[in-house]
Amino acid sequence: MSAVYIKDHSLNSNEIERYSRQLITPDIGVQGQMKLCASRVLVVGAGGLGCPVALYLATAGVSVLGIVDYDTVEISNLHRQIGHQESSTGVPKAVSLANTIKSINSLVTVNTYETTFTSETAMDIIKNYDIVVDASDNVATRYLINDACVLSKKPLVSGSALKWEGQVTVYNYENGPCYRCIFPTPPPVDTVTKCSDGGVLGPIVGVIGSLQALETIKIITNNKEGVLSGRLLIYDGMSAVFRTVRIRGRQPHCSVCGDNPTVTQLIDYTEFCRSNYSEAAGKVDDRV
Amino acid sequence: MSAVYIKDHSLNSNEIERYSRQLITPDIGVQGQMKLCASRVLVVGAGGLGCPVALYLATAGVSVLGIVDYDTVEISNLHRQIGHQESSTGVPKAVSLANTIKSINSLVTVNTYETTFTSETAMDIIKNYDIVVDASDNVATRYLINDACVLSKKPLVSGSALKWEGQVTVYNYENGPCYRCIFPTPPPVDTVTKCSDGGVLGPIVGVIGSLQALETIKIITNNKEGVLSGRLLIYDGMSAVFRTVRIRGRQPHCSVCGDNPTVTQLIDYTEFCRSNYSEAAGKVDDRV
Amino acid sequence: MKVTVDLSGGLELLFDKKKVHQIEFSDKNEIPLRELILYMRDNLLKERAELFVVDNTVRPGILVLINDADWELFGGIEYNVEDKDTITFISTLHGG
Amino acid sequence: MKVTVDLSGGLELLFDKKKVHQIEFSDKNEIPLRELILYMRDNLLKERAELFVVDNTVRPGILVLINDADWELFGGIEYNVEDKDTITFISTLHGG
Ligand SMILES: [Zn+2]
Ligand SMILES: [Zn+2]
Repeated sequence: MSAVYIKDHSLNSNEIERYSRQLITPDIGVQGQMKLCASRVLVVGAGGLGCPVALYLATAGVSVLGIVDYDTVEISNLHRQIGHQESSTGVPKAVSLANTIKSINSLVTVNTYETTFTSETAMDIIKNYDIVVDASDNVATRYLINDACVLSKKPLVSGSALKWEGQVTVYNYENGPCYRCIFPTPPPVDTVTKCSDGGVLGPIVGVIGSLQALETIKIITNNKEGVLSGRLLIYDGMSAVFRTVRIRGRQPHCSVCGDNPTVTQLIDYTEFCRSNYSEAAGKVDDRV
Repeated sequence: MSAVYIKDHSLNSNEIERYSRQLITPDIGVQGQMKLCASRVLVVGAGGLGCPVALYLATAGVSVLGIVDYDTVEISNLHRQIGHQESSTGVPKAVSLANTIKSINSLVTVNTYETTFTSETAMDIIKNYDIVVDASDNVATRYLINDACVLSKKPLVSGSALKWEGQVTVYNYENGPCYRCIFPTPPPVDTVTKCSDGGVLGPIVGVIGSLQALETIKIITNNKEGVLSGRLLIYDGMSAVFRTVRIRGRQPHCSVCGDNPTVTQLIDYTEFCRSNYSEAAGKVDDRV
Repeated sequence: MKVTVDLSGGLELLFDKKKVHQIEFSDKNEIPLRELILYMRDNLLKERAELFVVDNTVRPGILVLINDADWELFGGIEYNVEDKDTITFISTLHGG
Repeated sequence: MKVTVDLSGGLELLFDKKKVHQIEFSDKNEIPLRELILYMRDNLLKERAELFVVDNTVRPGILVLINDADWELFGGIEYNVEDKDTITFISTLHGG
């Protein structure tokens, strides 16, 4: 009011102190930090990928972080899921991860959804966020998240991991491809290996989850050129080799993001993929 | 004693349960998990790199983890140092990170060294460990760690990061090169940018620290072929491109690991590098 | 002609756990990609062919790269593989 | 001849913040790497040359790659740069 000096930013002194090393980083800057401090990100999955994604997004200062996970913490999660503690065994993963986040950055608002992400719940949850991160662990959820992002026009930062390998890309960003553009048909159920069968190493999800957090930060701070859209990052941890390869653009004939989409609302993805919204459960057939 | 079935491993049921998803991973297996559960790793630095390195090594089940850091936790660390909490402000970083680790994996023994890693302290600390991880933040400490590893014959997993970039390699492993083989002369002081000046993003140290943890696991589990020795991984986070490039082997003329070394005990690295064992402090000259 | 075949995402398990295969066709200068895929199925892959090929093309969930770019950018299965090309088959991962 | 010069680790800040430079020498088929480095110093780098070149070679702390491999494997500064080579200059990082 009476101040002669008009500051050109909306960061308060707590934020300036906390984010000082980040806001001096080139291509972030005060403007980028302001965008981060106003952003709303939904992370689907609070497991191996979701932990580093949520931790790094929270510490970077996103305004609101949503975490969706129906599952509870088990001891066998802890070798790779660094956002949970032994004392959280039996606690919903979304709550456990939210508590860890609050202890590190109390400036962030965390919303937890202790529910399965389904065709019934997805759109209602997603509408409160700007960007969605796929940190899920099964095929049906991946198609569901993709379609929900296309239908609600949100960019999707997708990561996946198994054993010593990982993959990262960004879908539905700036007229780029969606998951269905690349994979119009779900894989045969027999070809899908789950982490509970094939195993996975903590540092592999650490690398992939960190990469997902960085892509999200690039989208928020409007560093468009660098975003992994139309490109796929493939990581082989054993040989320590990454490849960033060019993939097709948006497909005009895509059934969800194409010019004449046939999928105009969410469908039953467990039927479409012949598998459940859960890694732990088996095929749909097994439920009988 | 009375058991007919003789188990061919030494893992107890707590370990089997906790590490189940890891020990079913190819090239780890029960034998690899036993090696992990018998390994002793020293992490120098409990900052941006040290946090993910120590967290992923601890959750993977190393037997003893040593953490060296003279510094205390500040709010401005928390945007990238995910092993500390707001409530640990003012607490020694080594202690803060150790407490976080104990809450996640109480099976791991953590030794903390709240001291500057110097020519006087290095050899005495290192002798208790099999592998050393360089998660430090300054030139003098990097040369010191290298020489200490060569003189005590331990492999060194080196990572570094600044702004949007990072680098990882393994030194002094299976007759491979050491840091001085590649960089015999320290860089001019004016050419070194510190994180406190240039900034650094959390996910960048997340990626690099996770990669360091994975290299350490490969060394422990004897996956020799995959180890990043004689190769350097270069990461540009903004463009989302990694390159793994071939670097020179061990140099017969290297002053510390060569055939006729001139450095046969630790020297004064602050003098050698004209800078301090600390990012926060400036050049040696500034101390006057 | 020589072709390098890269396998990742677990597909290498079907091919003797080898991630890189060098294939030589001494009597050819080029080969339709479809033929290469069927050749791999019939000669390199010993069992469970349906985990690699369905309806005479790669099964859903496999991304094919021609010299590090999506095969869709080069006509997909109609591409003619040339000497020294690298063809990569990536099984997409779903875990997390 | 055309040479691609890649800069990383902050070195690009000395060269107009551009990480990739295409340099053409229309009158040459090859050029000693030392000459290329001095050419870069004199033509592309406007100020603070000592952050790139010291004693007629790259300063300590810069790793040079020739087509993605350490220049020491190819004779270091005595290497003769050929048409289409990529020369990479990496400033080593020390932060953490
Ligand atoms: Zn689409
Ligand atoms: Zn050496």
